[in-house]
Amino acid sequence: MSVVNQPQRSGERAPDDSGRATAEFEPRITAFVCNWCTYTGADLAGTSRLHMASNVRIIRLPCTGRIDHVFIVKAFERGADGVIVSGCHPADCHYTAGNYHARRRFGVFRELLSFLGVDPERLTFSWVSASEGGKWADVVNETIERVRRLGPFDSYHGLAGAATPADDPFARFEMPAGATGGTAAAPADGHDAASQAPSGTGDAS
Amino acid sequence: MSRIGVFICHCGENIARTVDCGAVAEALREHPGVVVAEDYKYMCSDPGQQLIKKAIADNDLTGVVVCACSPHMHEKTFRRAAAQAGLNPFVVEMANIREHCSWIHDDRGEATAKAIDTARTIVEKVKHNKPLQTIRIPVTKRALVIGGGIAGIQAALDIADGGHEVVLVEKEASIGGHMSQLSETFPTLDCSQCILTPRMVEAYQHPRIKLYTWSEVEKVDGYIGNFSVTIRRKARSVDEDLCNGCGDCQAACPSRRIDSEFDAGLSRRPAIYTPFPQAVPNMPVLDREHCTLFKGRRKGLAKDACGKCKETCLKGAIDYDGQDTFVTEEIGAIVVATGFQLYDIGREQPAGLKGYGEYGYGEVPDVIDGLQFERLASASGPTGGEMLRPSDGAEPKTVVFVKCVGSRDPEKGMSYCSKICCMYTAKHTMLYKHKVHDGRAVVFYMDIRAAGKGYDEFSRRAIEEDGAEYIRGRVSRIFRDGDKVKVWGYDTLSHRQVVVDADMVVLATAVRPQPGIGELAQKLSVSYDQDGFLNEAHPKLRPVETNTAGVYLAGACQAPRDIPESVAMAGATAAKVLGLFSADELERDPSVALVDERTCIGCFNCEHVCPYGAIEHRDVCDMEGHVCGHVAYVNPGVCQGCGTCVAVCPSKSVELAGFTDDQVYAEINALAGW
Amino acid sequence: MTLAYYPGCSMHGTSREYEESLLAVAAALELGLTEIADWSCCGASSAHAADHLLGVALPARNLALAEAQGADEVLAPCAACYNRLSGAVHAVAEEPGMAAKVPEVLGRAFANSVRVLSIVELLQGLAPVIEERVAARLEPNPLEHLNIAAYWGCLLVRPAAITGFDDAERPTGMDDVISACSANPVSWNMAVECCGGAFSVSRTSSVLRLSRAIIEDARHCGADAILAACPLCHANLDFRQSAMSLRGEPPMPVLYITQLVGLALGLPMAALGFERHFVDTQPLFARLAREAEKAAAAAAERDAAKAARAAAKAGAS
Amino acid sequence: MSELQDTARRLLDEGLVQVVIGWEEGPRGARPVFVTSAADCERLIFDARCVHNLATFLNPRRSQITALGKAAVVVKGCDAKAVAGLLREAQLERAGIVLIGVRCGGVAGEPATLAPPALSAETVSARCWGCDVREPESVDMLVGEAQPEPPVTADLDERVAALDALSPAERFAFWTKELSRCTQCYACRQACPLCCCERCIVEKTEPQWIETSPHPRGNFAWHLTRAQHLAGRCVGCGECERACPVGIPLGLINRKLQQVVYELYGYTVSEDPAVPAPIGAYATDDTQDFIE
Amino acid sequence: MARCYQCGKCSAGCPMGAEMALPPHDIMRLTIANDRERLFNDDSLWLCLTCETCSARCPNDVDPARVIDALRELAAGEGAEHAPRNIRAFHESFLEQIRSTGRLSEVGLIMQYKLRSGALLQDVAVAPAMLRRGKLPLRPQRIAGVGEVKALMAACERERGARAAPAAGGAAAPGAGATGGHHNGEDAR
Repeated sequence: MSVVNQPQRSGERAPDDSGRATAEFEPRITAFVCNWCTYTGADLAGTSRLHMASNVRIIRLPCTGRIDHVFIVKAFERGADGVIVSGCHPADCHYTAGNYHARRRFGVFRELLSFLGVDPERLTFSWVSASEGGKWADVVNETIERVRRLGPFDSYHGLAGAATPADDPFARFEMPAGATGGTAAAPADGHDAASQAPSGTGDAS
Repeated sequence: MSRIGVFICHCGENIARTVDCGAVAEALREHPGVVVAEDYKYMCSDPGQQLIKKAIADNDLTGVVVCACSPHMHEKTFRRAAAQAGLNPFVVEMANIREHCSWIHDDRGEATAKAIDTARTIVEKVKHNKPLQTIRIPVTKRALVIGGGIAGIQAALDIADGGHEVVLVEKEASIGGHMSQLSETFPTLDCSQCILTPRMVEAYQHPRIKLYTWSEVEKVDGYIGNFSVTIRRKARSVDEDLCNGCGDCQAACPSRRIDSEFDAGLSRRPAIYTPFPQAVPNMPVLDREHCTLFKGRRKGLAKDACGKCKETCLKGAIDYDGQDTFVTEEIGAIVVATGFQLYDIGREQPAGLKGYGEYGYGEVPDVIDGLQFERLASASGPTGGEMLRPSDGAEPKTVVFVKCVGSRDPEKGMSYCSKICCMYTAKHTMLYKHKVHDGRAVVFYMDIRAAGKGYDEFSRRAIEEDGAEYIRGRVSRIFRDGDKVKVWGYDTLSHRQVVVDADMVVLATAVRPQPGIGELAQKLSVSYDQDGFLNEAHPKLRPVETNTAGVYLAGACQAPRDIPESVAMAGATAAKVLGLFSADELERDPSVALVDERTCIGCFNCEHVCPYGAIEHRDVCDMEGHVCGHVAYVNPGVCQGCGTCVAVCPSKSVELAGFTDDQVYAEINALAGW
Repeated sequence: MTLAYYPGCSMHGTSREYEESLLAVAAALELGLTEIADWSCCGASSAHAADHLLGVALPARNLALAEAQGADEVLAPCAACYNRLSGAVHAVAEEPGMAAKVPEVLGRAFANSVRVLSIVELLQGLAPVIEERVAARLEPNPLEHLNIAAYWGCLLVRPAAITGFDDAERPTGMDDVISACSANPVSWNMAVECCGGAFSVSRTSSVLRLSRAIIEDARHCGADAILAACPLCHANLDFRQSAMSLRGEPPMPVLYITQLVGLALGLPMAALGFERHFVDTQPLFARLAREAEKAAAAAAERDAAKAARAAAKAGAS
Repeated sequence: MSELQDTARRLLDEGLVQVVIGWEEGPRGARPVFVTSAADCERLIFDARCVHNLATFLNPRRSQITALGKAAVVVKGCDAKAVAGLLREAQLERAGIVLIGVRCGGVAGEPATLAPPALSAETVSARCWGCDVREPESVDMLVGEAQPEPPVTADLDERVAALDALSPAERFAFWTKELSRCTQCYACRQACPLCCCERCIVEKTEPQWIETSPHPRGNFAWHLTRAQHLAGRCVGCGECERACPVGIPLGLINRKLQQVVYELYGYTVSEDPAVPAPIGAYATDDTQDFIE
Repeated sequence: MARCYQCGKCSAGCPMGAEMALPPHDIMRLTIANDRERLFNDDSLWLCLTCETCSARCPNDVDPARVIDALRELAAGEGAEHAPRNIRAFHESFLEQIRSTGRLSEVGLIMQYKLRSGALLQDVAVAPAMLRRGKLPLRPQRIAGVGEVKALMAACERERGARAAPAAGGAAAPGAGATGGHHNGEDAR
């Protein structure tokens, strides 16, 4: 029985604490890696004493084929600012085809996340073999710098805060002119699809 | 409620130098579900393991987390220790706070915080670990050896002498491999045929060795202990039972202008042939590609254009209509001993390699390679052992030997050293000088690599007693000049250009893996390096094993190897195979998938993605016993635990033991407190 | 496809016959060569010996001019100029900072958009056209009896990264052109060895040593003449041949590739500048002409005999 | 639509099927009907108001329908693709179902009218733009006269492109606003013919990957998972969006995924069940520009 | 350059190898050992024909031709010109011709070469034969863009000057590289 959905600890950071200025902002990166290649590559980076920032927490899985898209969603929900998914190079997979399936799955999921507004820069997909300690160090350091520039992912972490639609939580969001109202989301012909409640694409019964 | 023991290792000072192990222990002591948290200098030492065993007994632990090095290092050690204390080994997990933490960070505060988080993550995971039993699978106690060279023969003999059946598959018409083509062997100069042929006969007559020559491995299914190997027996056109090897058919065969592979193209052979006199089995094979009868059939001629061999065969053993047949063998372990081939300097090259334009792309007749020289020197060779050059049969008075042709040459695509050329070139100079006393043997070399037992003395003998002229410098150009072969070299020790008018040139070309090694590796799902040699599991500690359990490597398929090494590796693989066959059943990691049949809707996405075909359909019947649906079922024996099925199942009806959704969810959740 | 023409300094001097034959062939094959206006020297071996940047900038100026004049390809018949021009293209494209530095030094825009063409690439491309023209000629073609050794020299094939249009060790491009002209290419060994190049003036002894080795090997392999595609090589092999002690062997004529093509197309000797050679080419042509007549006569006899036999058979049946 | 009614009557009379699933005239426009007797066949109609995807009723988990026995179902092009989806995932046997295809000229955006509306650029449904199955082939019989091309409407692609043009933050704000209205009532799941799981992932609580509380974070997780599960399977029938009580433009997400699956793997959802879905298959030379 | 394992293949194929005291592989060895003194006090560098045989045939992807070019630039930069007199004369006359007319007139080149090299009788006998064959156009061709060529050459000169400055500093200390006795390789830069 899992103890509790979310362990209660005094030091827990309130999810929507966006007070951290980007200068000393230390991004939190969760890395889902495959046991045979990238995890061993990270071990090699260790034995070679390659220096890395300590922002990354590694979760070991047998193969990238095992990594589900809900892991990434849950990682962001639980406070990650960036996610790394890394495994064996094509044709190197210990299980022959796990990485091929992962490549297709995340090829689509990355576009889906981006379409719903999650900046693809927060996501790093890479192939790191067991002999590429250096490459793992680069992937980690580059991702940390990239996410540091993007700043904390408070917009996602803060989603639960906006539980009740009554108090419009997005008043403080200056809605970009085109996004919802007006015609930006709809093409020039004035067919106002997006914000017209409740018709959505105009054919709800 | 979980009762978890957390043990933090200092690893001497590898971890303690940057991680405050005491603070980690203290932090973990308060973590919900943790009942004991201690740090110790060397957890993997015997006292360290005693610490765990005692804690398990005293606190009735339901889970153990060892925060130390990578699970790849000591997971087995700590799981064994827990098992000895009566705790199911699969509730023991390791938190990597050395390679992934202390060794790559300097700031003590950061490293300690990260160590605490990593430990917490694994503790949360262990709360969801379930006790598992190792899977026991039957072992077929029969071995398959691919390749009938000296390595393959030795491995087959050792395993068969160990009391188990061996299937030996050889691509050519006879076993013996490249060793059968050699004249003498270094460093003892004993005749290659004399030491090889008895082993070949021994293998042929061994009651427990089933020999398939003129055959190749077509398909390999299954996994360690339970391989099912399909072997393609190429149509030999000669009935193995009827033929007594009399050789009449070979004499009668009209087409005699086919290059003999055995003599490396220096002599001709008939269409129906045995590669060499001591061939085992001593039975010819019909080369359908060059046989006039089959050429006629391919052109669609109504009447057969020839048939001489069938007419002359008293035993009626010749059969033109036989096709390739397939045989399936149940196999427990596979030894790959496919050997090597020599690099060819010609224009057409496989991807990534270049030919030697500066040496004439192999189009200069008197420029030959090592194996061709062996055939010239061999008594059963095209010249009966006399040193006569291929172009005009004259005795070459000046022979130039050029070493490192292809090897140590990244520009041509091979950066490695082929190891055996220094020794066999020294041997070649001796063979040449023994046959042509007044001849001049000039060797262009970069280094002399003779590191084996008696090897250096052997190469010194070639220089000091047999008078080989060793010139240190690589050759820039070789071209034909009238009836001579001009060799432009340089002597870096005496600082002068050297031009030799040679009668014959022998190139010590690089050792390459057998063509087609790539396809075989894919059939066995074994990986290979950029040069095509198969990858061993660990260069130092597991040199004859591969990352695919149950597949072992012997000889030059793994890297350039000489005969002593090939035989030693063959013996090593035999020891591994006999170890595997010593038990009736094989224990296998229990991390396999399991389907929840109540929620599976039978969409079989899992079946489409499973690389091992481990998922079967299982009928679901209603009360009256009518089949009303199908669900997926994972065969625990076949499943290798990759988990791809778990990720593609939309309704989350499949769980992978050891990496269940609960466990991963708990790990992600633990990061929330970061 | 506008083909600009970069003659190079020696085309108006020691290798005038190369330009004359080139222009004659270009006219015969309607190539439409337009000389780059106000071209300057490519610096050959002296510039890049002194300074790498100078060795790139000098040829680059001509490329920039060609670009300005709307050409997308430049023919550089002289092997040294071809090497320097394509070397500049390669340097500007590959070496960091060069793409910015060169225009700055030149004081004019340079987009490095021009492709440099060697004479062999051009003629190899035209081989089918040449073959048609040769086949169309009625009178017996003396070239059929000419065994000629194709001499590439070093700058046309090396370094492979810059030249790269043929195999650096065993190139076949010139042999194709020879066969197209219905002559017989000779298989020999010194096709890509250096003739001594720029040392023609400053260290003639080396040039004599190297060029003699080339000529002897050509003769040794049965060549009647050597085919050159570079003014420097031609000068060293032809002009310097008199200074070599050929140990009593007859002199070896050295033809330009454009001269051979000119002969094959049946252009008049005078237009091809044979009279400018130091090693007289006339004895060779005379011999070839005699052999051609002899062969033609023999062929005629054979035809006559066959016709007679056929007539006899017809008469008998 | 007498041809449709005659076919239904013949199938029922000859006992080939026990029920014909089609549309009939209802108080607020066309509505699905389950005809079990030959007499009721004249109630069957087909016109621009028949927007529902009848393949939804073939889900084997709908026991009250399977109890009626072997069924024939009237299918437009998009419905036929949905049936192929069910066949591809072994939820149906091809022999166990009779497909009566109808030639379709597009359906109405506002189907709730007593008389079938004349289709024009304003009235036609967005889903019909660029339809490639107006005359389904994978059916047993095809009824109805040839229909003209549906009029060109404000197509989905342009609206998807408009969203693509925004910055990630702007898109995030747009979807946060839209998804904040979602109450996780799962009408979209019930309306979708391809959502046929026994127990949906959203109902799994051990562990609960998708928070079912209707705050935007839970809604994001739900819609991301629903979309990912339909990637390369969704036929674009638009029923999920039509069924959504709070009008979330799910059609945009579905359309975007169809584009992505086409751009990356050249895959368009097909009527032929033999063509495997893209997710779950792979090619060794799949694009990997997004991977370092 | 560390890739050079002294196999000697470049020197074996070098057309000038027989005449060079330091053939290409020796030049590589001394360059690695940073023995400027032996490298610059020998005319081997200037006997190189830049025929690229060495770089084309090197097994380990080393480029001796570029190394020799660079060494020549360094030598010229450090003023430690050791080119044989007539080779230097040829190059300087060559560049002088370009600077003055934009193109090279062979007559002008021969004249200037003779003045600089002192080989006054070089090819005198063959001059009439050249004239008869119309191969010696007496009037040098001046191009319109001479100014541009001059500016270009001057700019390159400035660039080389700027680049050589720091190196010059290094070389200012006499024989910086050649302090030790004959085995001076160990105090490499």
